[in-house]
Amino acid sequence: MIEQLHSDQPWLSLLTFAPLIGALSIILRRMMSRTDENGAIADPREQAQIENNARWIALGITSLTFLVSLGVYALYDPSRAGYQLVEEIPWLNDSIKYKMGVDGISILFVLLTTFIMPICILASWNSIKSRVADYMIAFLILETLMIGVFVSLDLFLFYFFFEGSLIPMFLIIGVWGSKGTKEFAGVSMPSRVYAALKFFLFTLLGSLLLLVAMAWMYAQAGTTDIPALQGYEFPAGAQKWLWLAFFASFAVKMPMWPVHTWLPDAHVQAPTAGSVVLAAILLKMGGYGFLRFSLPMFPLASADFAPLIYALSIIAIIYTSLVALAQEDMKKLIAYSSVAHMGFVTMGIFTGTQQGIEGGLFQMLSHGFISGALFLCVGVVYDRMHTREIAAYGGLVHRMPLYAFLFLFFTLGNVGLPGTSGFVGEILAMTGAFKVNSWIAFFAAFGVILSAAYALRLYRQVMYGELTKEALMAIPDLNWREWLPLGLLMLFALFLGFNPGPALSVFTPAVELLISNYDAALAAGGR
Amino acid sequence: MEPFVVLLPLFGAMFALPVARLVGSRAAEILTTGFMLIAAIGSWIILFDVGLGSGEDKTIRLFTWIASGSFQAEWAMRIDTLSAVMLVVVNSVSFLVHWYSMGYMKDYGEQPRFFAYLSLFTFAMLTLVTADNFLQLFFGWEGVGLASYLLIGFWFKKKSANDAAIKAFVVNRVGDFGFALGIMCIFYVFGSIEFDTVFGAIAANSEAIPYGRATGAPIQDLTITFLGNDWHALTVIGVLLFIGAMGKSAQFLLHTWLPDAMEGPTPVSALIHAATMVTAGVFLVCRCSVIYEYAPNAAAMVTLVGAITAFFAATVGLLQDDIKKIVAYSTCSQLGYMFFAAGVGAYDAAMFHLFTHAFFKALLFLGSGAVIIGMHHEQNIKKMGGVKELMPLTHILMVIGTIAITGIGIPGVFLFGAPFGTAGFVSKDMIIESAFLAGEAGKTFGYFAFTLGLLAAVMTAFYSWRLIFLTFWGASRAPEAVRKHPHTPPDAMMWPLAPLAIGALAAGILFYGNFVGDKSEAFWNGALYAKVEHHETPAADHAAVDDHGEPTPLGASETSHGADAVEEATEDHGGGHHVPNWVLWSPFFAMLFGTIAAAFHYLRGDPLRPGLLRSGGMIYGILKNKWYFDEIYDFLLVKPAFAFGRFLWKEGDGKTIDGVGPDGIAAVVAAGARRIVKMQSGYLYHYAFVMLIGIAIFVTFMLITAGGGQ
Amino acid sequence: MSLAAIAFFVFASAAIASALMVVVSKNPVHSVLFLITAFISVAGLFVLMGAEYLAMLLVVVYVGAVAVLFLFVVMMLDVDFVELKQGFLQYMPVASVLATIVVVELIFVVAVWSLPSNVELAHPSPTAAETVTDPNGPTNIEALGLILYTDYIHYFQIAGIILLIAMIGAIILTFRTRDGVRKQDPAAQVARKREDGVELVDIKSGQGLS
Amino acid sequence: MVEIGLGNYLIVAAILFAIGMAGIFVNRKNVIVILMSIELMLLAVNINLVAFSQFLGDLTGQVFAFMVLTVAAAEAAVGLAILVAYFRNRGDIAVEDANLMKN
Amino acid sequence: MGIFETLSFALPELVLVIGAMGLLIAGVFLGDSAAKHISLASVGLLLIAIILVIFGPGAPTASLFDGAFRIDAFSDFAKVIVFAAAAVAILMSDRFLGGEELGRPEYPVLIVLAVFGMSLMVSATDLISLYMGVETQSLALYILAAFNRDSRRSTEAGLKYFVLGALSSCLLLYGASLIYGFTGATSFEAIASVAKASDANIGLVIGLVFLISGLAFKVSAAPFHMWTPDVYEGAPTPVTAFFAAAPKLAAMALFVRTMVTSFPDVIDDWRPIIALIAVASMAVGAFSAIVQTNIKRLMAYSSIGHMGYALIGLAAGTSSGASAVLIYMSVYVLMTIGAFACVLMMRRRGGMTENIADLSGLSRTNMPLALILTILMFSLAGVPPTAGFFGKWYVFLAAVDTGMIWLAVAGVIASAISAYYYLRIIWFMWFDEPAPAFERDTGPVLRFAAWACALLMFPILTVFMGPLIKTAEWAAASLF
Repeated sequence: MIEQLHSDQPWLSLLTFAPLIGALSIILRRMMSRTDENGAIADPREQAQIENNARWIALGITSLTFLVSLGVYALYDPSRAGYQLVEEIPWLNDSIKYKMGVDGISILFVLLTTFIMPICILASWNSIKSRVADYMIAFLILETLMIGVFVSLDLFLFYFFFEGSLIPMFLIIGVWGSKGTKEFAGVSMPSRVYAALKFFLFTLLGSLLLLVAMAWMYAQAGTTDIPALQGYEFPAGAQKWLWLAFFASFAVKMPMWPVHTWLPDAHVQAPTAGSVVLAAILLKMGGYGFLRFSLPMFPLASADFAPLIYALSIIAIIYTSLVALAQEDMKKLIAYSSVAHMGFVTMGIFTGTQQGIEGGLFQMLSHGFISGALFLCVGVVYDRMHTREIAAYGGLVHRMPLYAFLFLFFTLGNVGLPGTSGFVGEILAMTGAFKVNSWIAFFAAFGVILSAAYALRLYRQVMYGELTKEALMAIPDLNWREWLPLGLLMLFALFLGFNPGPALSVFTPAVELLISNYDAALAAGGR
Repeated sequence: MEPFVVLLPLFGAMFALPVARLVGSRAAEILTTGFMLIAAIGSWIILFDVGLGSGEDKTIRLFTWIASGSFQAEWAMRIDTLSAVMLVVVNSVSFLVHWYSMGYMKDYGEQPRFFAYLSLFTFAMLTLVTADNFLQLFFGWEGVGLASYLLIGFWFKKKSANDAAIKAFVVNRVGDFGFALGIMCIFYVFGSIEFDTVFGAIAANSEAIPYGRATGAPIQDLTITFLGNDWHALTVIGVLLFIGAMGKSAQFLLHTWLPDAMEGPTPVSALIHAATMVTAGVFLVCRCSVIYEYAPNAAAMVTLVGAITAFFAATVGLLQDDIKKIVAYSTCSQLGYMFFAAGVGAYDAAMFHLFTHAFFKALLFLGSGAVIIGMHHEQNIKKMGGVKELMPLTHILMVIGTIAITGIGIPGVFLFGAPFGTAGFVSKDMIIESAFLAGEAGKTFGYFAFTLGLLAAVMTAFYSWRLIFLTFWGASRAPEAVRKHPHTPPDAMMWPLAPLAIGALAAGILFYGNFVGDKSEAFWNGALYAKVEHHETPAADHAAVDDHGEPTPLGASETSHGADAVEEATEDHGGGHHVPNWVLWSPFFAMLFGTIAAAFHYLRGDPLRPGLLRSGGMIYGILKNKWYFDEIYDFLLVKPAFAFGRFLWKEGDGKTIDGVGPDGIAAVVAAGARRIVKMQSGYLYHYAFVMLIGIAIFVTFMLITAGGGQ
Repeated sequence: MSLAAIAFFVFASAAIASALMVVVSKNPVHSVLFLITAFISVAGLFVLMGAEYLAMLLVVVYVGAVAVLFLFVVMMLDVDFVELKQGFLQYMPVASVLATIVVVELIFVVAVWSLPSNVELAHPSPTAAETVTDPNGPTNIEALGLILYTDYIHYFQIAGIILLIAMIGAIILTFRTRDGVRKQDPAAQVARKREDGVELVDIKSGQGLS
Repeated sequence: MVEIGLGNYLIVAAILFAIGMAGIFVNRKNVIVILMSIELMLLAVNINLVAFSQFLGDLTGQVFAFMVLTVAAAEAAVGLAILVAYFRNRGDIAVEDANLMKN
Repeated sequence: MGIFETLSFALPELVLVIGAMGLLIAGVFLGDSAAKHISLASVGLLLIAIILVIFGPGAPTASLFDGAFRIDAFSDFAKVIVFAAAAVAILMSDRFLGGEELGRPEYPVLIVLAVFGMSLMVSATDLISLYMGVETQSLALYILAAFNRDSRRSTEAGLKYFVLGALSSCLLLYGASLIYGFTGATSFEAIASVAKASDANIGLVIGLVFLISGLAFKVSAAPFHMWTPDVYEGAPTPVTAFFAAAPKLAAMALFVRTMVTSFPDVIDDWRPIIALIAVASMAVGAFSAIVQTNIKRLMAYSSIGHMGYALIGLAAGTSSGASAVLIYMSVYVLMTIGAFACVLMMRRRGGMTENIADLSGLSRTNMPLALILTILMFSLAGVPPTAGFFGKWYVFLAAVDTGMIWLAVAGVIASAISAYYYLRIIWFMWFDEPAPAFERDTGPVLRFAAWACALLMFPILTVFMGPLIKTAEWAAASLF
């Protein structure tokens, strides 16, 4: 049985719902304003004021949430393996509870989330021009849901947040996404709508299967309590189906090949901060889910299906890297590289080795910084030039040296250069994979080569060369609102690249426990 | 003190840009160069302490880098002779290049960035050589790759520079691919990536149980499953690591980036692509000498690849017109020498050549740089000629470099217990002889290497002198403006050449004893490994001299008296364990032959007339086009990769996955919706039909299922 | 063959034949008339089964009211029924196949009927056979009446509500007050006073009415 | 001697029911005849109910049939009222054209 | 049980029916101008009925009229919701009917009478009472559908509804007659005991099929759903709002009670049929709604789909299945009322609009309405954190619990497909360029109803789902 330390105070609830307070206050601020008969705010100055207030409230609340999360982290004892800061009250009935808690696997994702959010707010400061208040509200709600995903200790509650996070993201992509139209099924629709729909329906379909599996588990075990389910032994035959259902959900979220195609579209269409959140946090839910559910709850099936995961991961790594080579759109390229990087994560996680799992976890964390930062970088030039086409740029380094430096750093992080956090995850995941089967590591290593090719190609074409394009002549370098978040992310990525210990040591107890349970289950199951 | 040797360049790199912004770019230059000076002095002290003095090997552990289960990698400084030598090479050359760059970069601007990159490179290289585990080594490995990338692409406006930078990085990554797999393989077998643990286990032949296996075996006999086949573990590891080395050291097949890398500023070529970074591969093989000792097949591969590279690069160097590219191919070729030395077991010789090569190759590059500056940034030697008059000092220095690389000396004559000759003479001859001895000792590939080495030596002499003749001698072919007003290289560019020139001439003699001579055992102090049997076989003495009586444990060959069965590699077979005289002299004659040929061709008549290899001929074409490697790679790998990526994107993602997946399903759903909706015709009777047919179906269904029971 | 059997076959075939005619006849008026025949035939069957009251009800309510209502509507709606009959045969094959299937299935089902063994009848009544053998037993009407206003009073009441609803529906859907229709208003007639209609005028001679 | 049992009545009812169903199909254009077909089906139901009632010896069935008759009458009234209202709006009762709302 | 005690249990119904008659008389005397007051009075009646149901006299469980009706937690639960839904529907109609000059006193009276029928339905425990209840309700609904007798659409809707309804009544009756014949009883209890004794009574089972068909028509489940879209579209919008909510719940409650109390022992026979109907309904709901442009029609298909989900719970046939149906239906009723309140608010100067495209850019022209509709649409789609998700969860749980995983999987696939058209509405509202704004002055009732439903869907019920679930479970338990 997994140890659970209860908390006297509802710290995690506070953390989770803190952003909602911000959202509510923005709504209140809106409601206090005078409106004309159409509900529009009559006075443009008041409109501007509301928008400004919304920005500051959002920034303040997200920063505050970050502080709260630091407080939570301070209360967390990283040397223990089980769940901590647990709080539970009955919700639907006595067995489907409102239960929250964190362990070594989740705590850092919570921190990542709370850390990324203020950055997103900053990144949207001026680039979002329409409906600012709505935008901030959507982001704050999204934050609540994302934190909720990572702190839920009840499967039902997890699902609740997991799927709920689709809603604000759907709106963010659809409302604040970019222009352009797409022919689809004979109809011409705005491509952001296409992307939003694809994102929503794809992930929804995946997670609905999880819902069925969850129902079955509840019917079988009589509880949706995660620690209890982790201790429950499902029959081997059933595990297979349950695993597949969970897989459907997490694989889409991850996203794994071949269910990844929503990601490039979503990334391309989403506003900058949306892409950042998507890359930095939403994708991590899949990997988190694998670790939280698939491995501990269905160890036998996980072992049986691991080859499938390996195969898909490797295909993801090589295939999407090759596809990334051919991209003409900056965001799409980074999006495809995300798919490749997530391939390392899944590969690592399902090795069932300590290096693999920790590598996968670390890769997720680091990808959060690096990929998020890359999207921020693209956003910087997008805000200035309103195009993401690689060919529209060139020679930016002449005008934007600071930007070039930061972009270079994150490009290298994306490449997985040692010294950046990107390397640690990759090498650990591959090491784990090598232990299982050298072929996996062999093919995965191709991704390392290709990532260099596409990332540097992107950087070269955007940054280097003569500055010939008329439009780029007067492009300004970063302002503080742009470099501050990028700088912070760089510091993190660099720090974790040289000294990943603080993160790895938080994972370790939880991962060791996970592996020992996993191995025990495999031994008991004759695998 | 030791950490500072490594960290000072890092500080230099970090502070260069801020300092430049606050104080001025000159301050940044001085700061970084000053740091490098301190570091260089420090590393000499370390070398004297560890290698020559009584200093103990030591490992300074700074803090943990990655710790995941037994996968432990520390940030550490391993100070032994091997790393001390490398420290000296790196820091010294780096310092000189920094100094040189203060002059060289004057015209170009952007000095702070350049110096930051240079220092960054130095730092990465230092972490590489001082690594205590494979991962830190890999860190440095990739770090120098990064710095190389940045420096090659320093002129980022030039498309060719950018292309070359990316090419360098990506090709290096191909090597790193093998290296990374090698590290994983090591971890898989040993459960550790610490040098001490790994090397200790191999030397002790202790039992290794690969991860996930129930049983193990003594490490030297252990086989593991790699890529579906069972292999000898150490061979796999050796080969994988060597693939990494091939990438970094531009060995045959992975060499294509090095000539292109000359797009970088010349000091960069000197530092990175001649003296230090490219030798990292050699360093790696020497560092892992114990692995190669017990993985003869891997060692054979090292030898073969090294020998082929030495030969191949030399052939290409024959016809290059770009002054830097000639030197670059020469570097490539020299690296091949080092590798085959290491491959045949003469790690000390390899290291020695690495050491000396750093001096004369840096000298050549920096001298070329001076020429380029003087010739108004012209690099084509066919457009030079007669530079001797314009830049006499440079000429002298370049000639010194040339005689060093071609290896002028007198075989059999000794000075201070060392062969008398230039640095290249001492070390290169050493290598060729080792190869021959290895052949003697039964390693057939030794003869192969020996032969190719000799041929390469001929060509080395030819192209080196060709460079001198075409550039400095004869009539000037440069444009009027250049001839009239050559740029004079600043003093800062000339001073650093002096120590290099001295080193190029004398380093061989000075350090012979320590590196390969009688003091070598004490010098290396176990940093290079040799099999234990060597001690019992005095006949394995590889040294060329009789008075060198004491057998070294660092020798290349193991004794095998069955060696005489193999004869095809060489025309004659001495049969003894001592190097026959003809072998001793052969490199010298090879050099002489090459030099004379060059003189014959380029000092008589029109130096640009078609020579033996007429333009338009097939061989000419092959050599001129570098054996078409770039074209072949482009055709086989690069273009297909892009095309395939595009195909996967459009056809795979677009048509197949999306077409069958979301878009396809959506289309099917939409079509289904339209069809179902068509039933909703609005006609009442249709609705009634549906109801009645429905009930009929249900009743029938019921009768079939429920009625079946009756 | 007993008289009852002969009567059954007569009524049954009449019912079926007229039912067929209802659906196939070209003129809806004929259809209604055949419907009436069918009702009456079935009423005959009811009598055969001993359900006299329902038989009577069927004739009174259905023939007397419902069928007449149909007839009324058919006549009232001025529709070209011939046109409506076009394409009559188009669905005949489907219809006959479906009908045949259903008939066969239903016959298969009802053929296995047997008296439920363990049932407790809520309101036992003399069976048809018993009614014949015991002429002095309570008649069908008596028996029904006894329970209809006692045990099933609630249904009776609900039926009333349903009829009320039907009434409301019929009224609000069809009843219209038309403008311009002259209607007799007895109250107004009664309330009329002499003064409203007659005015006495003095006519001076020689002046006339001006 | 042919014994007229429950089965005979039920079969008659089944046939009437089927004729009613078929009637809906063949008279698809004419709502009034469709309504009449439905009346036929109701008649079949009533035969069923009465027959079961008699052969079970249970009056409930007859009460049921009584209610069905009553309600069916009310239903017919409402139905015809709707039909009349529809006719007024349209001047036609051809079901064929009653497809203002579809898909 | 004496007559007064019996009647005391039936007090809510008595209040409704006597009140309705009184209002009818009053309406006739006062004329059309009194329609508004009659409406309010009928709402009052319904409120009184609610109060009587909740706080009425007598034991919580009682069987009335010789087992024809049964008052228990299940019926109470259903009645409260039906009454409340009807009351809201009447209130929501007020303005609309006034605007269309349909404000007649018969309208609320008919609704009250229909509600009376529904209240009979949810309590019915006898085939005859089932039939009577259904007919009471249906007749009133036929009339309501055609209420706008001067509109071709409305009368066409009424006609279709009526003809098909009558047909379905026939099917139902034929089934009832077979069941009666093969069990010798009409009361559910007696049927159950006979069914238990005789295994696989084919007549009973076939009768059951006919009965199911008739009931499926009332809940508008496929393939007996065909009337729904046309009637929804054609009927006056407030009537549609009423149709979509109360009768569905009543019919579903009746369905559940019939199946689980009278045929629990032949569940293996009827379960596949119900499952089939459920799947067909979900499919029809999911597919057909995709191509709709009229929001009422879309809601019709959506309700067909939702009935499919609810029927999954019924197919389970267990207590948890029944409670799942109740949970699902109560959430559904709330969502539907809210959605129709929004539809009723779609007014421009020219009158009502029903096109989905008219919602374009609503979030910019009318943020509150857009927000409400968004919440409701997500809830209808069953996406957490809205309450619609809980309904789905419980029906799937019930299905999985009884081993019908395939049914749950079919359900999730359908709900993924149907999510598309809910999203489409959201996308029109949020992503598209604004269409001309709607009138803002929509009256307090609609606004309140819409807000209340939306807020109930999220966040009130999200947090306080527990009590609703407990109540539903308690109600469902009374069936077993």
